[in-house]
Amino acid sequence: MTNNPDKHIKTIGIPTEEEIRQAQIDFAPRCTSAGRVNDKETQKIVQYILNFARKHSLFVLAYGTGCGAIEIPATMTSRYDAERFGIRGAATPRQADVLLITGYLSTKTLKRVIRVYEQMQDPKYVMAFGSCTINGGMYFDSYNTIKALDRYLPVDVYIAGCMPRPESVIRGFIKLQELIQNGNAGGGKCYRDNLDWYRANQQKVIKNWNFPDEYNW
Amino acid sequence: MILTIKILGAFLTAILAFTVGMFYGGLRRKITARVQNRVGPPVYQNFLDLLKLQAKETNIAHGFMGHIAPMWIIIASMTVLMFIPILHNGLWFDNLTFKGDLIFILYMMVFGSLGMAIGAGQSGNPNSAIGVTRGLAMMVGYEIPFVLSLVAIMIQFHTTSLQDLMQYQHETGRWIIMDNPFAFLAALLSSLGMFRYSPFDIVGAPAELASGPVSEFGGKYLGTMMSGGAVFAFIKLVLFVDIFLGGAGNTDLQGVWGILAGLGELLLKTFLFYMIPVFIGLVSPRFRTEQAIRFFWKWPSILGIVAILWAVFHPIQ
Amino acid sequence: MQENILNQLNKVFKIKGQVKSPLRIKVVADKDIVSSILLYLKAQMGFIHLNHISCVDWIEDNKFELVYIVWHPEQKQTVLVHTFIDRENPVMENIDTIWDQANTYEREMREMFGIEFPGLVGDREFILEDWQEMPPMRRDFDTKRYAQETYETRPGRENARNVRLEIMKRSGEELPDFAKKYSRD
Amino acid sequence: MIEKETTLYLGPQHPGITGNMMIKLKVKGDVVTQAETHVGYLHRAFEKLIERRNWLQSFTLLCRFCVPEPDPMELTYARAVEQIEGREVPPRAKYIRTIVAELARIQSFLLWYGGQSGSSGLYTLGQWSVGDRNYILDLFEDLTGARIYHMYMWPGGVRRDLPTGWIDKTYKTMDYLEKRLEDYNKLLFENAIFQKRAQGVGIIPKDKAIEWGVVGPPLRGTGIKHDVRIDEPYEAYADLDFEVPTYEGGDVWARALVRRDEIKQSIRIIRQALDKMPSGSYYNRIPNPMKWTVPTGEAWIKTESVRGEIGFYVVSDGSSKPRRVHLKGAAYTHGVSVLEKILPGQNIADVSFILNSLGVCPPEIER
Repeated sequence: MTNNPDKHIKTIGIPTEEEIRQAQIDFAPRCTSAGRVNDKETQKIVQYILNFARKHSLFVLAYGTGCGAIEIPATMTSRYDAERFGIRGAATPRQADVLLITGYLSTKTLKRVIRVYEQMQDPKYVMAFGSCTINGGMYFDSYNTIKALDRYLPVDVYIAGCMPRPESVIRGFIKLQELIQNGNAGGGKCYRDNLDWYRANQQKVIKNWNFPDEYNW
Repeated sequence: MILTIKILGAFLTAILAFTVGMFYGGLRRKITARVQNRVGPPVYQNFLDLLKLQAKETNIAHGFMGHIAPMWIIIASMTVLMFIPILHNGLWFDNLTFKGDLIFILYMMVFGSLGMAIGAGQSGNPNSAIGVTRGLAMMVGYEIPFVLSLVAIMIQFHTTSLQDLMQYQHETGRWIIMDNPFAFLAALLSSLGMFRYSPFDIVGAPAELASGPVSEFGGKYLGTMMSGGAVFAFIKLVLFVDIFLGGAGNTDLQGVWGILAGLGELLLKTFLFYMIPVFIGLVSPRFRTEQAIRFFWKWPSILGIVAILWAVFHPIQ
Repeated sequence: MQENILNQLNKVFKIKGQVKSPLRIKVVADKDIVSSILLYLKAQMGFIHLNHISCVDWIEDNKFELVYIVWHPEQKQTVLVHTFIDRENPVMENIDTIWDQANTYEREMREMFGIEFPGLVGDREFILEDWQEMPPMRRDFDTKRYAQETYETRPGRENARNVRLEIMKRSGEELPDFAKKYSRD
Repeated sequence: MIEKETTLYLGPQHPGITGNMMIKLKVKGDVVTQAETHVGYLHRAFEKLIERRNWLQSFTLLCRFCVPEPDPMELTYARAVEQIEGREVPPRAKYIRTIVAELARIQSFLLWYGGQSGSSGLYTLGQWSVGDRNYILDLFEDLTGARIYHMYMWPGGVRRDLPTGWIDKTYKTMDYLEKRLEDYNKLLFENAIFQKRAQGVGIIPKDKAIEWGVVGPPLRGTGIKHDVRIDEPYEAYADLDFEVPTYEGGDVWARALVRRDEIKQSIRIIRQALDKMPSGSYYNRIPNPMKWTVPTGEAWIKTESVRGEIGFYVVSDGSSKPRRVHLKGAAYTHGVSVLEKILPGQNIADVSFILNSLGVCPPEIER
């Protein structure tokens, strides 16, 4: 991908059908669940059982990256109680399965989020909250937030809304559970396969990849 | 024949300890949820968690001790388990108990934590290092009343054998909690520290140290540690029931029914005892490290000393 | 009370102020004496609380306007000290010796407007990270253009119109009635 | 215990951090020797974006300044715009605004209960209070249509009138909350361990507090009675009867007590405002928002939010877009300079505890 800003953005006029098709091809997320055919019929019994366990035990990394994090306490506590689906918090990325991107990501956070994502162990899933992770939302002209998260991390489930209500958060989790059960949620593997593409995208935004020395344990 | 039963019994003990420990963990989560106005996860949730953790891939290494530490915990827990008489009657759950095993158990229970300490130290995460320091400091705190109370029992009954204690309780029908209540209280208070539930969950305090020593362990390592922890929880519960609450298997039934009745008795007693730290944990904030140590060195230790004095003046032959 | 404050300031610093409202006093001062005014307000007149330091970019006049807002806890009065500095060579006196928390404001202004505060300690980067463009809060920094050049935007938001129609066209689905009602075409 | 100094990064990914920020700690054993706050993880360039939005569009961005309580932001900005423009607000709108601001205060305090007790390991209280917070959010939903971000208070009044039955529902919710507050009191404030943990920790000295820029409950926890609602009464506060609780000590315990008592005062204010609710118009209509210009001027408006006094410095150059909207949040001083001053010498266990008791809200710092 060359860095051509005007390729997809036209400020005047409506793009033609051809342009739209081309933009969609260019902009299709690398890691989608659509291409992976590993459904219930083709799964071996062991895989089926493991997927069942994975589905019902989702450890969510306690990282509030944006304002959607305010609905996470509500989702986890008494009225909505996500723990009945086996969803619980995990303190460190090593123990977590699900990374919630709760809203916009500033470039400074993106750098940490990528680091955190790479620290997580496979199989791992990413859920993105809110319209600002889908197309920038109300921050479409902000100089410090990224606009489309799936250029930088493989997203399994998007939850629309600003901000998503606890009900939709739980709905998103259930969607993720379906994907896991059907063997379609393989973002971590896809990320490793397409690492060059993701790295290229990430490096366009993040100028300096170095962390402080004490950070590198 | 006896050897075969012993070996089979050892396997059964391991499975029993693991299952009960994990199941109690699930029950704890369920009860916690109910207290907190929630539905809570199913009681078998911990098994699913374990299965998932074991199914995770691992693509990091934290050195040799990082691999050994979870094994160390499992080995330590299994070793201790083998020296604890689960039931009073029957050969099946006797395992390797011998005279003087109380001192041995005291010694071995620290072993698992030490293994974890070394493993966590190797991971290089400062949270782990601080967590380990806290854990060792805590151990210094709660071991003192615990040892004092066990010493009181040893003095009072002139034995260091769990079998003898259980035999005494079986024959007289008197639980040791009645013979030396102070020892029980001291041990109970120190057991709060052993379980590391809320007032004393300072080792892996999430808001302070991420998750402490296990910060860098995920997937299979965490799963293995979790199973080791479940077995350890079972060990602690059985130990307390054996020493203070009359042990299990005191019925006159023979054969399979005797064992089943014994197991039922064991589960009932352990569950009731387990609820004490769980419910205290539900309503308590966490102590700071030095506050926790000060707590253990104050009333529990005083109770332990009183228990020794009591034991000296009320010896039971 | 407000007159007293103004008179006192006028006597010491020869500056004119004006009463904006019963609890607000506005003072415009030269940039060289601002720090001594603030020190005087704090040490002699009891305005010990620094509320805020703000900066406004008047690109038309080629000036930055700095506003120091201080507050008196007993009299409940607020004094806004305004000053103008040159936009081409923005240098302002550092006041974090008077109030420690001014350090944060000044670091932010150094980063966001490019105003230099000689003697200011602290990392150069306070909020942004690896920023290579001009200080972003200046008026002539075009954030939309920068965002379009730097970040990839998902197609479908080329303009503000036709969003629902576009969705329909691309997905091939029929729009529900309520959506049609609010569609702009 | 350990003489070696370690560097400990608390955050940005850390369960003990409120939101998304980082505190770089130098620790010796369990004791913090030096603390340094690093912010900027949530910088969305709001103040830049507001320069590109018109006066009314700004509200979408404004309420996102601080996530746990967006309403004081709207209120302050609306008041600033009204002051520049000289626009009158009908009395009914003033009362509705007061009620919404106090409801926002209560829901934020309930969230604080969760943070304060959760950071000390008492998760039960957090589960209860955050669960009960949903009842307040339900009221908001009935009133404004949204749970968190309302965009309800506009220049010239409020966006909608009270729906039918809302007043009764609010009374009921207040009764329920008052009952629950007693439970919270038993669980948290009568808890010996919490008292031990909170007393004497994170002390802000009384003589330095105002100079350091401490405001709100932390300032009232040092015994200084300062509240914008009394100093510069806005909206309907001048008509209502309420007290400002203060406690001596300046530690986490005093701040917690102040917050506990403030919820009760908020309930009292809401009851009074509902009783006295005037009838009439709720909205002083503004012209077509796309063409609406505000005359040249500037305003420095303060409002009492949960974390303390927040202020907006708004400058208008006579066009249809604000020239500058600059927020001064309470967390701006609390989260950076005050925190850096009081953390050295504290135990690591108390860092998250103190952070919660100061009410640090990172998005407010970097905006």
